[in-house]
Amino acid sequence: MMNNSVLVIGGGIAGIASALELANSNRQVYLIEREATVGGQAASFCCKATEVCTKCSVCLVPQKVKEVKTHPKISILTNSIASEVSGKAGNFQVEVWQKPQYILPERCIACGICFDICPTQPKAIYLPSPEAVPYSYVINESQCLRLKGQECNLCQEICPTDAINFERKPERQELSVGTIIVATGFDVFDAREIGPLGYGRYPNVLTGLDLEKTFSYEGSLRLPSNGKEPHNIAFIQCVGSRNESHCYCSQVCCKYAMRFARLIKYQNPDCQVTIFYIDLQTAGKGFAEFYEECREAIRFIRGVPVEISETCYGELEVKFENILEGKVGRESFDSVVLSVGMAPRKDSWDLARILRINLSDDGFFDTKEPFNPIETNVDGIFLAGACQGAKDIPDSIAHGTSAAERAMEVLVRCK
Amino acid sequence: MIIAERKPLEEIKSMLSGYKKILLVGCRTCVTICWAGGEKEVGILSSQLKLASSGEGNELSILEATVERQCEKEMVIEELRDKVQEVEAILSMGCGVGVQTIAEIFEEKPVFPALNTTFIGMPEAEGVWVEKCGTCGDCMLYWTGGICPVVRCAKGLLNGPCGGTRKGGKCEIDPEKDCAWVLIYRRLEKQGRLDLMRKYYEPKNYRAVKRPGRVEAATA
Amino acid sequence: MNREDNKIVAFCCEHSAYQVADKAGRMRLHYPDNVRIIRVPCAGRVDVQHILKAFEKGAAGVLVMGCQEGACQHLTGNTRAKKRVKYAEDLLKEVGIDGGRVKMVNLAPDMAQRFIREVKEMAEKIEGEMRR
Amino acid sequence: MQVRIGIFLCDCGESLKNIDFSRIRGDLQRLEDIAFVDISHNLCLEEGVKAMTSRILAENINRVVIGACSPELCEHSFSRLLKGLRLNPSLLSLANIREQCSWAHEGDVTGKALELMRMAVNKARFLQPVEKKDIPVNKEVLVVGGGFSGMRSALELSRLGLRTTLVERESVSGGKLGEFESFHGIETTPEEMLSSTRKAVKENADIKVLTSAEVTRVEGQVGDFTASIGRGEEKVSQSFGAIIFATGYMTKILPQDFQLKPDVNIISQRKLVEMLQAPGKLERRPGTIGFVLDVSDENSRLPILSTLNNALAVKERLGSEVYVFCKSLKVDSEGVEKLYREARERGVVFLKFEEKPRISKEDGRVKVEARDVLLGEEVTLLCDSLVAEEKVLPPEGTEALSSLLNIGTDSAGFYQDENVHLYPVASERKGIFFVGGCKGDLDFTRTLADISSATMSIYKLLSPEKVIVEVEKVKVEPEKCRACLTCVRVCPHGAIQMVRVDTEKEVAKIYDLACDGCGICAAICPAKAIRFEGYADEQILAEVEAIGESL
Repeated sequence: MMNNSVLVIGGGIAGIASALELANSNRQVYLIEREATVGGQAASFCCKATEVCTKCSVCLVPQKVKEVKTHPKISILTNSIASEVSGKAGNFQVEVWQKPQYILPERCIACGICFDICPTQPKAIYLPSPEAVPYSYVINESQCLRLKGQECNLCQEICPTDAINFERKPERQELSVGTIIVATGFDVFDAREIGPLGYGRYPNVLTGLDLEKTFSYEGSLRLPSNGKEPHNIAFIQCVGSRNESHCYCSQVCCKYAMRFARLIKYQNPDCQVTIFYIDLQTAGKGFAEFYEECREAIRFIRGVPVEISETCYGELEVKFENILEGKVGRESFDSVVLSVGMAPRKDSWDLARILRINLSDDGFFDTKEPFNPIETNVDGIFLAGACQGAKDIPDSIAHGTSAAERAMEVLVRCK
Repeated sequence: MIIAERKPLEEIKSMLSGYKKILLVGCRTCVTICWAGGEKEVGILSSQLKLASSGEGNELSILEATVERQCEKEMVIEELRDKVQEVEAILSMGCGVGVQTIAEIFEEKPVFPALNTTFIGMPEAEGVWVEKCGTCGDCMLYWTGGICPVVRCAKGLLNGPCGGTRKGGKCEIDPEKDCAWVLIYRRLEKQGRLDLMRKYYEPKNYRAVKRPGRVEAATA
Repeated sequence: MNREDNKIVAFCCEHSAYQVADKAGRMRLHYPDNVRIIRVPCAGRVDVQHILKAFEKGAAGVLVMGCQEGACQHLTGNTRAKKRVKYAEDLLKEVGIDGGRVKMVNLAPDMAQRFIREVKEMAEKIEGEMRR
Repeated sequence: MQVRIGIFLCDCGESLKNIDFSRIRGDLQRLEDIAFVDISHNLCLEEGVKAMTSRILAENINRVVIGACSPELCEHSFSRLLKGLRLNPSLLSLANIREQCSWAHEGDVTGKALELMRMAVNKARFLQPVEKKDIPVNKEVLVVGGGFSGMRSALELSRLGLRTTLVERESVSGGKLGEFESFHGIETTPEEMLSSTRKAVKENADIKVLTSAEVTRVEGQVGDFTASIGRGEEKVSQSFGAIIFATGYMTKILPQDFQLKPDVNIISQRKLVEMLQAPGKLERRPGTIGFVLDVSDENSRLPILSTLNNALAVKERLGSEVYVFCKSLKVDSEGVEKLYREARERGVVFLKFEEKPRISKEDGRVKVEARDVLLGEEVTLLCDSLVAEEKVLPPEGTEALSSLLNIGTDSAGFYQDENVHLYPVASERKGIFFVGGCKGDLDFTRTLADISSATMSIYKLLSPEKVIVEVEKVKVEPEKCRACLTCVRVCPHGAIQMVRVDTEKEVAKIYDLACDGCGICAAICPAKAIRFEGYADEQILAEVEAIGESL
C-alpha cells in the first residue's frame, strides 16, 4: 500500500520549508517538533538592518511559519519526538511519542489570566516568545508547584477555556508515511567549553546568541554589567568552528558578526568595533557592497585571541597574537562577543539509532555520497537543513525545498 | 501629448479668495497620462484646498467632477451642466484648451486654471516627461533626421551647432543636455544622408503663422 | 472634526509593521492610545490621497510603516511609499501643516522597541504642536 | 442589494478587563444596517464557532465584522468558516481589539476599541465578493542554458513527470564544469559527470534539446508563457508554464587587476586542467605552480574551490611545489575546510597578503612578490606557471534577456534581484526561476540544492494542471483606463500587460495568477482605474472616515 504522506521531524526553518513545498503539492504532511513552538532557532533571531536591509533573511522565518500554521494539509505536533520507526521507502510506520500536554495549544487562547494568578517567581506558566506558534502558554515543569507534587490548582481552575489539565498523560500515536525528512537542526556551540575565553564568568563576555536575544527584545545593546552603551567592543570569530573537534566552517558567524558590528556602529557611531578573524567569509549574494561598508566602519585584526581576563576597572583584556607586528598584543574592551558556530545536536545520536542512518565524523547526519547533500544511507529518509551540516537561513530553505523534491520523487515513483 | 504641471497652491488659493463654493474639474486624457490633472490629482488638490481653508478658518466647499475630455463641448456640457449651477466659480485641472472650452460654455461663471500647460512631449522615464515638438507650424524633421532643433536646441538654431558645443556633444547652456545638432549629425551620418547638413535653412517666418491657428478639414 | 484632536493614523504593512504592532502588544509594551492602525497589503498601497484625506478628516499625524529598505516582499513597495510620503509632506507644507507630521518608518517584524519609539516621537511632536 | 452587517465581539475569556463590551454593543447597535451585535468569550474555539455559525445562518447577513485578537491568528479560521456557510470570505472585516488595543495601553480603552470597530464596520459596507476560479496552466517547462545545471534540472523535472525543452546557445551542451580537473576524494571526474548527464538527457523522451538556439522573445505570464526560439533562420514559437534560467557564468582574467605587463604568461584554471589531463604533452614538468586569488574579486567561492581541487590534483599528478597567494580563504562551503587541511598536509603552501602581490617576469619564469601577513615579511616566489584567479561575470546577453523579460539583476549584473524574499531560486515574476552560476555566488553543493528547489517550485505550480485563483481581486476598469502604461512599468512582478478589448481599445490587464496583491498599481494609477478588492480606496477612506467621527 503506497502512502502519500510525509513525516518531517523538526519544525525549524528547514523542516517548515520542506513541509510547505510538499503540502502545496497536495500531500499530507505531519510536522513533529520537540519543543513547544515551531520556528526553531531562527525564529528568535533579530533583524540586523541599519538604514538598508543587510540580507540576513531572518524576516523569511515568520512569513513561512505563518504559512505553515494555517496550511490545511500540515498537521503540527509539538512536544513530540519519533520514538520508533520501521518499514521502508514508500511505507514507513512511525510511532510518535508526545509529552503530556498540560496545556492544550488548540484550547489555550493566550488570555494571560493563568500568568497573573501563578504564585511562583519567575512564573512557571509563561509564553515562550511573543511570536510563538502555536500561540499558547507552556508550563516549566521544574518551576511548577503542582508538578513538584504540591497542591496547587490555581491555573487549572481559573482557565476560562479549561485548556489546563494536570492529569494528562504522554500520548503515543502511530503514523504511516511514505517518506521521512529529518530536519532536527543544530545546537549553538556552548562557549563555556572554551574556559580561557571566560564566557559565563565575566558578564560582559557575550555570544552571538545573546546578541540575537538582546536586539530582539531591547532593540539595542547595553552592557550587562552596568547597563551603559558599549564604547569599545570586540568580536572573536571561529569560536567552536574550524578547530580539531569541529573541522568545518559554520558559514554564518562571519556574516552575523559583521552585521552586528555594523548595527552597533550604526546605533552608536562613537563606539569602536573590532573583529578578530582567521579568514573573513564575505562570499554570498549581495554581500560585496555590505563588506565595503564594513571595511570603513570596523577595524579588522587577523589572528584569533586565546584568552580574556578582567582588569581592575572591570574592562576585559584580550590577549592575542598580533600577527602584523609579530608579537603578543593585549587590548582592553568593555565588551567581547564570541561568534559561536553551529555544532551538531547532542541527541542526534539516538535519532540516528531509531532511523538507522549514519553520523558523519563531525557529528552531523551523514549522506549517501558526496555532492548529494540530501539522501541518507536509508532509502526514503532525507536530510534537510543544519542537521546535515552548518547552513545559513537561505541555504537551509533551499536544502529543505530540495529534500522535499527528493521525497516527492519517491512518492511519485512508488505510486 | 500635451504635458502640464500643477500650479503652486499659493497661486491657486489667491485665485479662489472670496469664493465659498467651487467646482473642481479634472480631465481624463492628456493631463491624466502626465499625472497632472486626472481624477487622483483632483482628489489631492481638493484635500489640500479643504485643509488650507479649514486651517484659515473660512470654509470652502468643493464639488468634484472629471470630464472624459475637457476640449470637447458635448462632453463638458453633459458632465458639468447641473453642477455648475450650484457653484460660484470653476477651477479646471485641464490643459489651457480645457479651461477655455469650459469658459466658453459657462460664460457667466469665472473659470480658473489649476495647471500650467508646459509643452507637447513624451515620457522619458516613469514620471518624467520631455518636450519634443514646439508646434512651429512648418515641420523640418525631414532635413534633421527626425530631431527637431527648434525645440531641442536651446537657442533654436536652424543651421548647424553654435560654436559653444561642449566635449561629448553637450549643450553650451545646459551641460547635461545633448546638443541637438550633434544628435542630428550622428543620425544623418548613420543613415548616410549627411548631405542634408549642407542645406541652408532661411529663418522661419513666424509672422506667416496666423495666431490663433485654425485648421479646416476639406470635408468639414 | 476640530483641530484639537490628536489622532495618529498609522498605515501598517501586513508583512512587517502590523506584526510589529502585534508583538508590541503581546510584550505589553504600552504606547500612546491615540494611534489608529490601518492594515495595508504593502506600504506601496498607500497613496498621497489617503494621507491628505487622513489630515482632512482631522488626523494630527500620519505614519506610513513598511518593511526595511531592500527587504520589501514586493521589491519597490517601501521605496515608492517613501517618495509619496515626501511628496505628501511638501503638499502639507504648502497648506501650513509642517513639523514632520507625516513620516515614513521602516521596520522589520521583530522591531517592537523601534515601533514604540516612533509612535511616542510622533505623539510628543503633536503634543508640542497642540500646546503652542 | 441591501447591506446587512453581523457583528461579533470576543472578550477573550473575559480577560480584556479594560474594555466595556456592553457599552460598545449598545453604541454599535445604533448604527444603520446592523443586524445584530453578539459578545462571545472564545470565538477561536469550537463553542464560539458553533454559536457564530447558528447566528449567521439564522439572520441572512451579507457582511461579517469581528472584533477579536490579531488577524494573524484568527483571520484564516474565520474565512474558512464563512466559506463553509456559503458566504464569500472577502465579506469579512476584522478589528484587532486585543493586541493593538486592550494589551497595548493601560487604563480604559473602550473609546479606542469602539473606534476600531466603527472603522471595521465602515470598511465592511464597501466590501465586494471575490469569486475563485480554476485557471489551466501549461505543464511544459522551458530551460534556458544547456550546461550541467540546465541538463540536471531537465532530468529532475522529467523524474517528476514534467516535459521540458532545453535551449542551448552553443552547438553542444556542456557548460563550465571544465574548470575542475577532478573533485578530490570522488572517483567520477567532472568530465564523466558531464558525459553521463548528457547521455541521460539524450535518452530521455521528456526532454527536447535545441542546440545552437536562442530565446528571442517571451510573452505572456506564468502558466502560459509564449517563447519564440530562433535556431539559425527557422523560428519556433511554443507555450510553456514556467521558465528556468541556467545560463551559467563567464570567467575572465582581468589583467588590469594584476597590473600585468603584457609579456607575463599567466594561465587560467582551464589551461591547468588541460595540462593535468595530458601531462605527457608538456615539454617539461613545471617545478613550482603558483595560484593567486582574491585580487579582482573577493566575494566569489569559485576560485578557492577550483584552486583547492586542482592543487591537490597537481600534487598527485605532477608532484610539483604549489603555492597559493590569497587574502581570505572562502571556506564557507561544505567540506572545503577538510579539503583545505588535506591540501596543507599534502604540502601546499598558503600565503596570505593584505596588499596585492606584484607579478613580473624573470628569465622565462613568473616572479610573484608579496608581503605575507603570517610571516610578517616580504616573500618572492619564482614559479614556472602562475594560475590567475578569474573574475566570475554574468554571461553576455544577461542584460538583453532580463530586459526582454523585465526582471531585475543584482548590483554585479547577475540575475535575481538582491531581495531576500527571492532567495533561493525565485525571480520577482512568478514562474521564472534561476539556477546555478547565473545567480552569482557559485558552489557545487549549493547549485545542486538550487536545482532541486526550482524543480520543486515548478512541480508545485504546474503539476495540478490548474490553479485556483481569486478572479479580478485587483482589476483594471477598461472604460477608465487611459492606457498610459504607468501600471505596466510600476508593477514589481510584471503582472500587468496591455491587451486589446472588444472595443478595439488597448487597455491594461492584470493577470490574476501572476499578481502578488501588493496594490502599488492601484495607488499610482492617475485615472483611478484600478480597484483592489479588500483594500480599495473607498474602503481605506471609510476607515479613515471612522477615525474622524470621535466618540
